[in-house]
Amino acid sequence: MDLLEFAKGPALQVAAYILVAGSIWRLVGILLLKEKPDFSEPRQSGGLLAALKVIYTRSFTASPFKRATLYPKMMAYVMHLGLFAVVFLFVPHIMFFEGFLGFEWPGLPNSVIFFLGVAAVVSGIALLVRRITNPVLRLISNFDDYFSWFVTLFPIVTGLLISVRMGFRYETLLAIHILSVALLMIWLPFGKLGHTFLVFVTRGTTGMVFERRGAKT
Amino acid sequence: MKKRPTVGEILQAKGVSRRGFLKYCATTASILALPPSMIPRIAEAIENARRTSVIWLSFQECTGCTESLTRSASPTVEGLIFDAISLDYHHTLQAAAGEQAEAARHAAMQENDGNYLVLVDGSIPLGNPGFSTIAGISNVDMLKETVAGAAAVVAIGSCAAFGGIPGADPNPTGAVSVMDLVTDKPVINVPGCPPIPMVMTAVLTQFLTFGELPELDALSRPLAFYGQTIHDRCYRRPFYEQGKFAKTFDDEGAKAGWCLYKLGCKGPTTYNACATTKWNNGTSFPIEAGHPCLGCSEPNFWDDGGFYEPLSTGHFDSGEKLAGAAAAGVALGAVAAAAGRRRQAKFMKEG
Amino acid sequence: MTTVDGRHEIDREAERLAYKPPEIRHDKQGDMPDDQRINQAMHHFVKNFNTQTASYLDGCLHCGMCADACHFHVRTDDPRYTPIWKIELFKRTYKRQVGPFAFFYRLLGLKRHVTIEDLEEWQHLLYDSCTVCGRCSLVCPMGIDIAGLVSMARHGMFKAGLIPHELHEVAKTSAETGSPLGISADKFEERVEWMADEHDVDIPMDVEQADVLAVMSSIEINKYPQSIAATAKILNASGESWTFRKDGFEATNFGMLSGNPDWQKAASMKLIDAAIKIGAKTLVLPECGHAYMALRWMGANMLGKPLPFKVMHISEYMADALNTGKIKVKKLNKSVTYHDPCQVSRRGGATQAARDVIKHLGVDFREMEYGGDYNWCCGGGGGVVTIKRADPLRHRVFKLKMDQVEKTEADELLSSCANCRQSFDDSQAHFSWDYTMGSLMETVAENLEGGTS
Amino acid sequence: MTTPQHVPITASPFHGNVRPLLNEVLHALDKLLETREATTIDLASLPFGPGELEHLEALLGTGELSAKLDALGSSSIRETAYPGVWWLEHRNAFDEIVGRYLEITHTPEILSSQDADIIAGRAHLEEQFE
Repeated sequence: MDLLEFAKGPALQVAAYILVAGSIWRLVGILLLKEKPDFSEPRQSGGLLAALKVIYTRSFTASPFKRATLYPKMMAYVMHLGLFAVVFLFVPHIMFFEGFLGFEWPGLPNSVIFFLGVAAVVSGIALLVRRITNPVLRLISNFDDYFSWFVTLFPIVTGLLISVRMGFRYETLLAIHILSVALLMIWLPFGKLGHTFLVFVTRGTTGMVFERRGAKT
Repeated sequence: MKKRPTVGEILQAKGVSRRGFLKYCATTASILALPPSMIPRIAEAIENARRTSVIWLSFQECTGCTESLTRSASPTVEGLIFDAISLDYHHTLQAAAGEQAEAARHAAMQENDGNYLVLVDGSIPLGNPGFSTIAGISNVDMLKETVAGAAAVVAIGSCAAFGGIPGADPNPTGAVSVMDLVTDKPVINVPGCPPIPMVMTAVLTQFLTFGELPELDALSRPLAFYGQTIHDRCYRRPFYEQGKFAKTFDDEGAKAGWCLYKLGCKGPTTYNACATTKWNNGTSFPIEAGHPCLGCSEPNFWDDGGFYEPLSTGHFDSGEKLAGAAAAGVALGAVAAAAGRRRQAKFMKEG
Repeated sequence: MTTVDGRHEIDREAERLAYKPPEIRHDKQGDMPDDQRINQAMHHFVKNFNTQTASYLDGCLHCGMCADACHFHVRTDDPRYTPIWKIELFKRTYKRQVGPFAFFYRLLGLKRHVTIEDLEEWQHLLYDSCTVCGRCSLVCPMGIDIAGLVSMARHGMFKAGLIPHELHEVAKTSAETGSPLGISADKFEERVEWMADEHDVDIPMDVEQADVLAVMSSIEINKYPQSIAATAKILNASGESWTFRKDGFEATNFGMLSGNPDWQKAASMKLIDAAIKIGAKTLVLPECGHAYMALRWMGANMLGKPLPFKVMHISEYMADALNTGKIKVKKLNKSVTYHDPCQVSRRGGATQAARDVIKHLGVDFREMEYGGDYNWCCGGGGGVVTIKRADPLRHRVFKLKMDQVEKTEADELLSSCANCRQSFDDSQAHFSWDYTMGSLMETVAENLEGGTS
Repeated sequence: MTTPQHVPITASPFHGNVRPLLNEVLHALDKLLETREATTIDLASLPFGPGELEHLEALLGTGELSAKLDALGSSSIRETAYPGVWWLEHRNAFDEIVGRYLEITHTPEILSSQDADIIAGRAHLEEQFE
């Protein structure tokens, strides 16, 4: 079995198991802890709708914080949108998803994907530089932050390398690319990349707690 | 050993003019995928090249490779090449058979010891030597015996190069490639099912004209022909970049000649010259005919996923195992939460 | 004394790049050995880990944006004042003890044990430099309520006997005497009678059955006793059947601020019991921010079931009375700006009430830039105003508030929190500032139209 | 000189080979004028899409001179409508095309009589005197 077959087969397979098992493990591990009931009389209705509201509204910055957080927010937006487009709108990737989902959706031309991928990498680097140079970030950062950064950027970089065909042969690069994705999938549930799913839980929790108070969310 | 005539002498004897010779050299450069600026060097080399003895061994094969070669799109040139080589043994093509043929092989081996070329098509069964024999000699024995005095071995076709279809899962004959058996001689792989005839002749021409083996890649394939992927040289590549893909064999995309990636084209991982050299006298090649590349010149092409499955498809097991992983996640999460709660209770009791 | 400069030397000897901790006073209560303090801190951190806190503690991205929302960080640039860093020990304990992967954290030693030095350092971060104002909770892209986590982290600190002395003393006095300033029931009654005389107002006391139970904060009783009269005037004017009670008059909750849940519960239960005893339909809280949080949103959880009465902040009560026409006020001809008490507005959800009241006063209302829910805290909430050593830091962050107020160029500054008022008064004296914070309630009381008194 | 057919390059419905190739021809012409150095482009080495080669041929058109060569099969040597740009096609004995080239030169080498052939021819002529 060559590297590509290993990557496409067992590596991806095991990574998928770990991704699914790890993510559910973490979610269940949190959700099955004791619950604290809130007996206070609500000011307004909360519940799931409130959770959904905050899941949506926290995607945007409240105006008082706009100026202070503009730079990192912009970078984070570019990175997330770029990552989203690269993962879900690149046609070969859509075919990958179609392989097990059974349906497809329209993609973007490769040149646009390439541009977005580069933008994601550039903003990722900008965010890393900020993490290293900003005293606050340097203080609060740990291994997870740097490793998660690497694990996220690595697949984009290897993906971009395939299209510019730098140094290696296509199948080698493709194998490395898929392996880097497998690494991302394996790490995702355990570190801070868990925010992929935890963001719904944290924002939702805040929505449920504070919306019923009528407090600012 | 008597001195064989040079190719230049052969051509002169045939009354080929210098102009004709120049034309021949230009065509040869084209075949060798060398830049036209190399023509003078080729001319010089060909003039002085000597006739070489060639022994062609056919093992577990379908004769498709021989078919391909004899239908080479350039019979004249091929003819010239075959004038320049002495095909001393090819049990499919030669009139002689059985002991007579074997005698010819032995004679050629003795006469040209250390200088002859061995061409092999077909894979070699190791499961049981009796699976494939010629004149009572097993393939593996014949290969070993013949290769012993050879200058180099050329494995023609994917079976000889990588095991091919006989070697595909479950490989009932225990088929192996030439490379697997010959380790002390240079082996040139010319894979393909079949290989492009021009490529076969080119490899021979290269050896004959320059007396040296071509530059090879990691899989011992001549870089001149296997240095770039089909995808890299495909005229449909712009559609790939634009994200325009044929989804079925008869949709609008297929009619408009869009990229066949989605229909399982293995062009991106297949190293071969089909996209430029093409087939049938440069008429066309599979993708131009509307069919995705099968990747026939790559190792394990028969086993590497479906022909019509896009390259970017992952090879997953059934969803059941994934559901199993999910269930394991629930269990682990529940155990973790229970452990956390037990710790909390313990700490609360301790105060 | 605290000498917080914000620009600390980098400690190059440290295992991880770190700032040299400043020389600060670490207070210790009791004579527990250090091991026991660590154990206590850890145990009482761990008690707080439920589904909600766990998701918060697991969800942090280390994006650092909370630093930009925190007045302490904005004014000092000291990275340690990054809100999420203030709960680092709490977070670390969660990951090591209870989180989904706690087993691996312990097995592989991925999160080190909390040390006594850590706890001492974090005393400053969890008490002196956090007013639990919750501004950081609004900037967090993950929606993590950091302020709520700080309150919980304080539980561990209290049990470890590692909180600032002043706060401990105040909380202890409160637990022992029922009032942080040691105001006894009799003293309260004395003050009420004095105010009734002084302001010529009927103030019912210890009525057996009443619809409304009114309570006061000891800051008001002690420092701003006119609030007692103002409360009475407003409740009288709205024709309410109401009363003060000697067995439940103290609204402040230093058990909550200091981090002792038992004391918090005891303080809340006094009020709840009193209200139930007189069959109150409504409990009106005074102008006090944290009292609102303690009773309006946490009271029922202390009781363990929904409260059989409504809890209202006085500003909510006034807004309601004005909107329904139960009371009327004279129009005032001046410009006014309003400082939102964090626990009432941002975290309590009663932001609109004060604005309704101000509207009835007919003033030229000048909202501060990013006022209301995004208001800068006075710097004294969460017990910080009690901590003497935190004064320089508190004054430093008050500058933000001053700028915010001054920009409105309003004639008058009003608010609705005695704790904010105390903090404003102190900082005003420190900076010899022009603005004196006025009480919204007192302003209404003074301008009641046709009010009986 | 005949006027070349004006087929717009950009209107090429094909696969993007024509434009860069013509650009290469342009540079080869510059080189020919400046250094008198000839260039040969092997058209077999380019991945032409269907119809693309025909398009190129139509685009280059036919010039003033064309020649036929009969050696190891026929060959046609034709100047295109752009002087200095020659279109060469070699065929084998079965009249199948075995090579297709663009030569950017004053005269393709293959048109000149070769010394070896001249010598052989002269010898043959000399034989006629005997």
